[in-house]
Amino acid sequence: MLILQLLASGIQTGVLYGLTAAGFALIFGATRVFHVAHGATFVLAGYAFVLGAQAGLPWPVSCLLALVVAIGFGLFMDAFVYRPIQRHEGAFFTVFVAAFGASLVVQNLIQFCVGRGSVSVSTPLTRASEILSGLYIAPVFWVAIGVSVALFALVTMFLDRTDAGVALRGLSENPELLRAFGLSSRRLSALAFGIGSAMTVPGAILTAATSGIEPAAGAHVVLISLAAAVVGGIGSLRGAALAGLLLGITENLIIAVLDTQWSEAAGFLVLFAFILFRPSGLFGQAVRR
Amino acid sequence: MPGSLLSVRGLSKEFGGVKAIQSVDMDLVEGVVTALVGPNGAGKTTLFNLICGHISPDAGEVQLAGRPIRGERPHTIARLGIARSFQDLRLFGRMSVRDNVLSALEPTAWLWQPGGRRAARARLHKTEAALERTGLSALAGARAVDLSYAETKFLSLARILVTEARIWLLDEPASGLDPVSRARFVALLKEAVAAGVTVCLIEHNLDIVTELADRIAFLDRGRKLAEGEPAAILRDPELIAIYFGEPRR
Amino acid sequence: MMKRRTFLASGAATLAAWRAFAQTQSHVVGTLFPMSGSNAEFGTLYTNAVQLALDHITADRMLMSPIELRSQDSQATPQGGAVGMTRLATVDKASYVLLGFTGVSKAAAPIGGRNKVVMINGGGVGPDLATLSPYFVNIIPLANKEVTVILPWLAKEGLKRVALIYVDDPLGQSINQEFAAGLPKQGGTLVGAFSVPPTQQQFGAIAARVRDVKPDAIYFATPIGTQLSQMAKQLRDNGITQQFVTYSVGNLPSIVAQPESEGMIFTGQAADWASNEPKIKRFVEGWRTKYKAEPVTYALNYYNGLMLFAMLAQGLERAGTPVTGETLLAELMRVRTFQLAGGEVTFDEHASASSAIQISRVHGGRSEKIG
Amino acid sequence: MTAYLLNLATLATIFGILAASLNVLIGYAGIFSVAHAVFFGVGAYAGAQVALNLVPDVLLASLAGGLLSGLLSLCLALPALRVRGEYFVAASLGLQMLVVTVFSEAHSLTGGHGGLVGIPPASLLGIDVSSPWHFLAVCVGALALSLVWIAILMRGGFGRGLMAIRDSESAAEALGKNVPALKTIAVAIGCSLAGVAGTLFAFQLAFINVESFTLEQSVLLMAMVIIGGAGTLLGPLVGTLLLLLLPAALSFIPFIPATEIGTVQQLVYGLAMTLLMIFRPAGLAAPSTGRR
Repeated sequence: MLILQLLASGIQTGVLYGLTAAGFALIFGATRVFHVAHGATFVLAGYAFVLGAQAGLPWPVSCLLALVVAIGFGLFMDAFVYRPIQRHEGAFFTVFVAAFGASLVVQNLIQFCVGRGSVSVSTPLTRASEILSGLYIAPVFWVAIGVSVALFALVTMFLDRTDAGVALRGLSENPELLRAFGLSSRRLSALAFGIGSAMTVPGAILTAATSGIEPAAGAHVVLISLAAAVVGGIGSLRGAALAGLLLGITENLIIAVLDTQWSEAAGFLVLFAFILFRPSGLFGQAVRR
Repeated sequence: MPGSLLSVRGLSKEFGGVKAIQSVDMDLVEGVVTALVGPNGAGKTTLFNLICGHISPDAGEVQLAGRPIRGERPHTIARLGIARSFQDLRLFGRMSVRDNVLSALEPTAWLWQPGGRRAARARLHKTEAALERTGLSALAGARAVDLSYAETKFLSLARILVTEARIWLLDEPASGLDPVSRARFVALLKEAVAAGVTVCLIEHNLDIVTELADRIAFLDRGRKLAEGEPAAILRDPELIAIYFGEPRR
Repeated sequence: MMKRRTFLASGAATLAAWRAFAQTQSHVVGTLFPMSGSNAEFGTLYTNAVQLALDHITADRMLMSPIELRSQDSQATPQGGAVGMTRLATVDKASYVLLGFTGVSKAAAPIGGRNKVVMINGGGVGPDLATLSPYFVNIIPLANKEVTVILPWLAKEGLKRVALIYVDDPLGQSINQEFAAGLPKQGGTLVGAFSVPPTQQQFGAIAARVRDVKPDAIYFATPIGTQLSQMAKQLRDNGITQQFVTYSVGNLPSIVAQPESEGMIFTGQAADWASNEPKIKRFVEGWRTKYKAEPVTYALNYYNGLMLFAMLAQGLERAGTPVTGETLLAELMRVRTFQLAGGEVTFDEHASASSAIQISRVHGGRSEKIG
Repeated sequence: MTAYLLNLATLATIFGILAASLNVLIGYAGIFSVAHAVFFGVGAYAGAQVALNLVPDVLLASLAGGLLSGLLSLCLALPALRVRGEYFVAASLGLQMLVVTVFSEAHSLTGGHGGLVGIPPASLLGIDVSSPWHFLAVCVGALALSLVWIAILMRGGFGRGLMAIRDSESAAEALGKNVPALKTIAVAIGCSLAGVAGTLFAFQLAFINVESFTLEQSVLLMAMVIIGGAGTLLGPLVGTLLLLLLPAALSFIPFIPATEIGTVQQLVYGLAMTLLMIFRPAGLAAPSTGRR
């Protein structure tokens, strides 16, 4: 039963990891921007939701608020941080450092304005009940799976069915195209940032409900997204989502045999091994050595 | 083939189902200038990459003066005396023009250099001479990214010039040059050939090809369609049709 | 949550300190608390307590020379502790520094010892803090003492099977040892000991393992308040209904206020907020009026920390002895027993306090003494 | 006051060595490591163990720290040979996270979260150098040696080889550079210098634990190099001074509430990173770009 229980909690963590990672992968694939501030988006969305709920807004309005904040921040980063740097023909590392700086700014602004402790919303959804003997499942488990699957399906459908989506996917699957598109891809990149950032929202809201969210929570989110994107094969949304799910499950299952210290480390060991032995990831095309 | 310095036999390479190079045979004869000609995507650059070890072939053999070099690492092949240039030049952008050239003289750069100060002075000397010949002396201290287009082309050549390699593989070395610079460039190449360098160049400008090349190998879709005297090849209507725009699938 | 007013107050204090820079007559007391990062909640709390004590000391005119407070951010890291301590000792020439956190204490102790600065720890409870330096004074009972109090209580309540979730630091390790050795003597068993890293936020999986060992009670040993509140919430969420037990960290306001903490038992120094003893009453009422919140024992420790300084300095001033770290320590070791808010505190030969430890329960968002 | 300044100066010197060593990787070899704190830590633990168990000799401990870090740098060289760019950053992140766990779990070697306490005062060839002035002199000496060593290497063929690889790996190969060997050596040099810095750090603090070797530290180091100017000799020093002295300077400004110094400092430092990357991506110490 222990294994089953751990599997369940792994799946719940995993689907949210997967969704967030897919957002990261979408942005990276389409724009080649290593969006380290993805975690800041996550935290901002979470805080927007919590503050909205604390202010007495009905929950759908709070969700909408979180969505607006997330998308707004993503677009802001694209337009005012990444784009000016790319005009300078900055190396990818310049982008990385700038994004990191931005994450620090967000984290400390939240600390300054809201406070340093973690904030959360209380909801009966996180109360688990025994559905099998020894297996406790909270309603939030189904919500997490439902929302993640639905949103992921929606995004994939968008990428498959609409012109803009196909163009975006084209960019992520064939980076060479990016050069051909050049700076005319401005709108596409805004689109990628918008959708990618929106994909952090369910994770942020559900994290705020289950374990609370704190200003520094973004770092972990980015690390997981990054690991999932690499393991899944950079540019592949499905790969990132699946890898995120697997990372969540591994993280939880490993606790059956090892102490929790090792659960995060295990994820990064997988990442390290993938980079050494299969840098193209699960689904990626071969990368240049 | 008699006098063959570099011989390529049955070389093949596939990329995800696309046959980039299909059992190509080719010989570079000492002192002979060979031009690789063919439409875009014919596999010319891939052939260079295969010879130099940047890509490993699926099948076939490459021999340098009778010694098999297939499977060697690129730097080993370079040290055996094959120098190449890149279509996109790949200069060392943030280094000075002088350091770009000097670096080409130090293939085995280690924590310390063999030969001590005297050898170092000799290398510097050689560098200055190469810069002089390519007309870059005045720009020796400038960063490579700050050069004009023509200057970058000459710097790319200067890097190869100093290596004293026996074989030069040049990927569109003179493309986009203005007529004056081009003449200067061709003259430099001729000097090198006269000094005994074996050159193989990829070139789209048929004027340069006729001016420089002793032989032409014609590539299309990974296959070598023909090889021979320039006059003969350039008169073949079928090849010319392929070259100049038979609509390709 | 901290109040804007506190920032302003401490800002004003810093400003005042600057103006008073030239007046060498004042007693300089330093604070070395985490003011940024995930442990900043503690830093704010401790600073508030010190401020309150300062208010009371000033109001009582206990000292001839005024006390000047200097604050440094320890960031709760060794490096921050070392840099901040050096600054307090050598730039600000503090003779007395209030600090917390095991890592900070360990890095600061040799520096303070070298510069003869008395260091008062009221927050870190790692048992290895007892013997860091002669100048290192523990005004808080160290955690191993708290475990010895909770063991008989667990036995009395019939909670025989205990599961321990601990952060893998000296504090957690010593609690683990205390339990492993002490529980069998009381007829209990340690059915599981799960170590977690200090950064862990997700405890769903731990909950599964805890349930798997079927404990009667779960003991949390983490020095980090936010982590404790996560543990309590997520374990309850995951259907674990057994008794929660922890040590003095459970006394943080954010934890007491959390609905999932209902019924949680924690140990801590005897501090009866309802007591009629005048000193504690003054502290409790002062805290309630100044900060509009319920006080906690940590705050009491640092309040007492500064009060202790005032008492020592008062003695020295009366005797005409200059107030330095050296004389303060000598005075402390001479007197040994002090009448502080909340009762009598006695320091042993390592300058570690032992005071009565009480057991409290969280009920309705407040803590109440049960033994 | 002097002791405070000495302490700060010594820390700045140690971080100067660290930043300079990271610059070998980032600035010259184009290996964007965010795992430098790992090697700082390895050096610190190794040096501390030597001091605790053998002799508290700075030279010997530094040698041990540098050597061990240099050896373990293979863990970083391996992915550096396999992948580039974002992939390598991801790999080094993975390494960093993994090693922090190892640092906190290998109790017998590192003391876990409790750390190693009571590192004895430093001596150098039998002479006591533990006083602040002496130890600062030792650290300045180490920094000067490191800078000279880096300057000599980078002016020579080795440095040109590295920079050639940084600017175009394939062209460097085509000119006969043994890329794997050069990268491995560059990583080993950078990491062993970091190890030396770690040993000095352990002596200076007399207490070390895993909190000094986390990802945040790696990122701070990276910011020092980038803000100062990667690939220049003095850039990392400029960056170190700026980022290390910033908190100290802020705490002298009276109108910032003392309780908010930490937050304000992080805010300033984050903002500086972002704005610099937008407006001066080559760093503060880099020469302004030429004609373009």
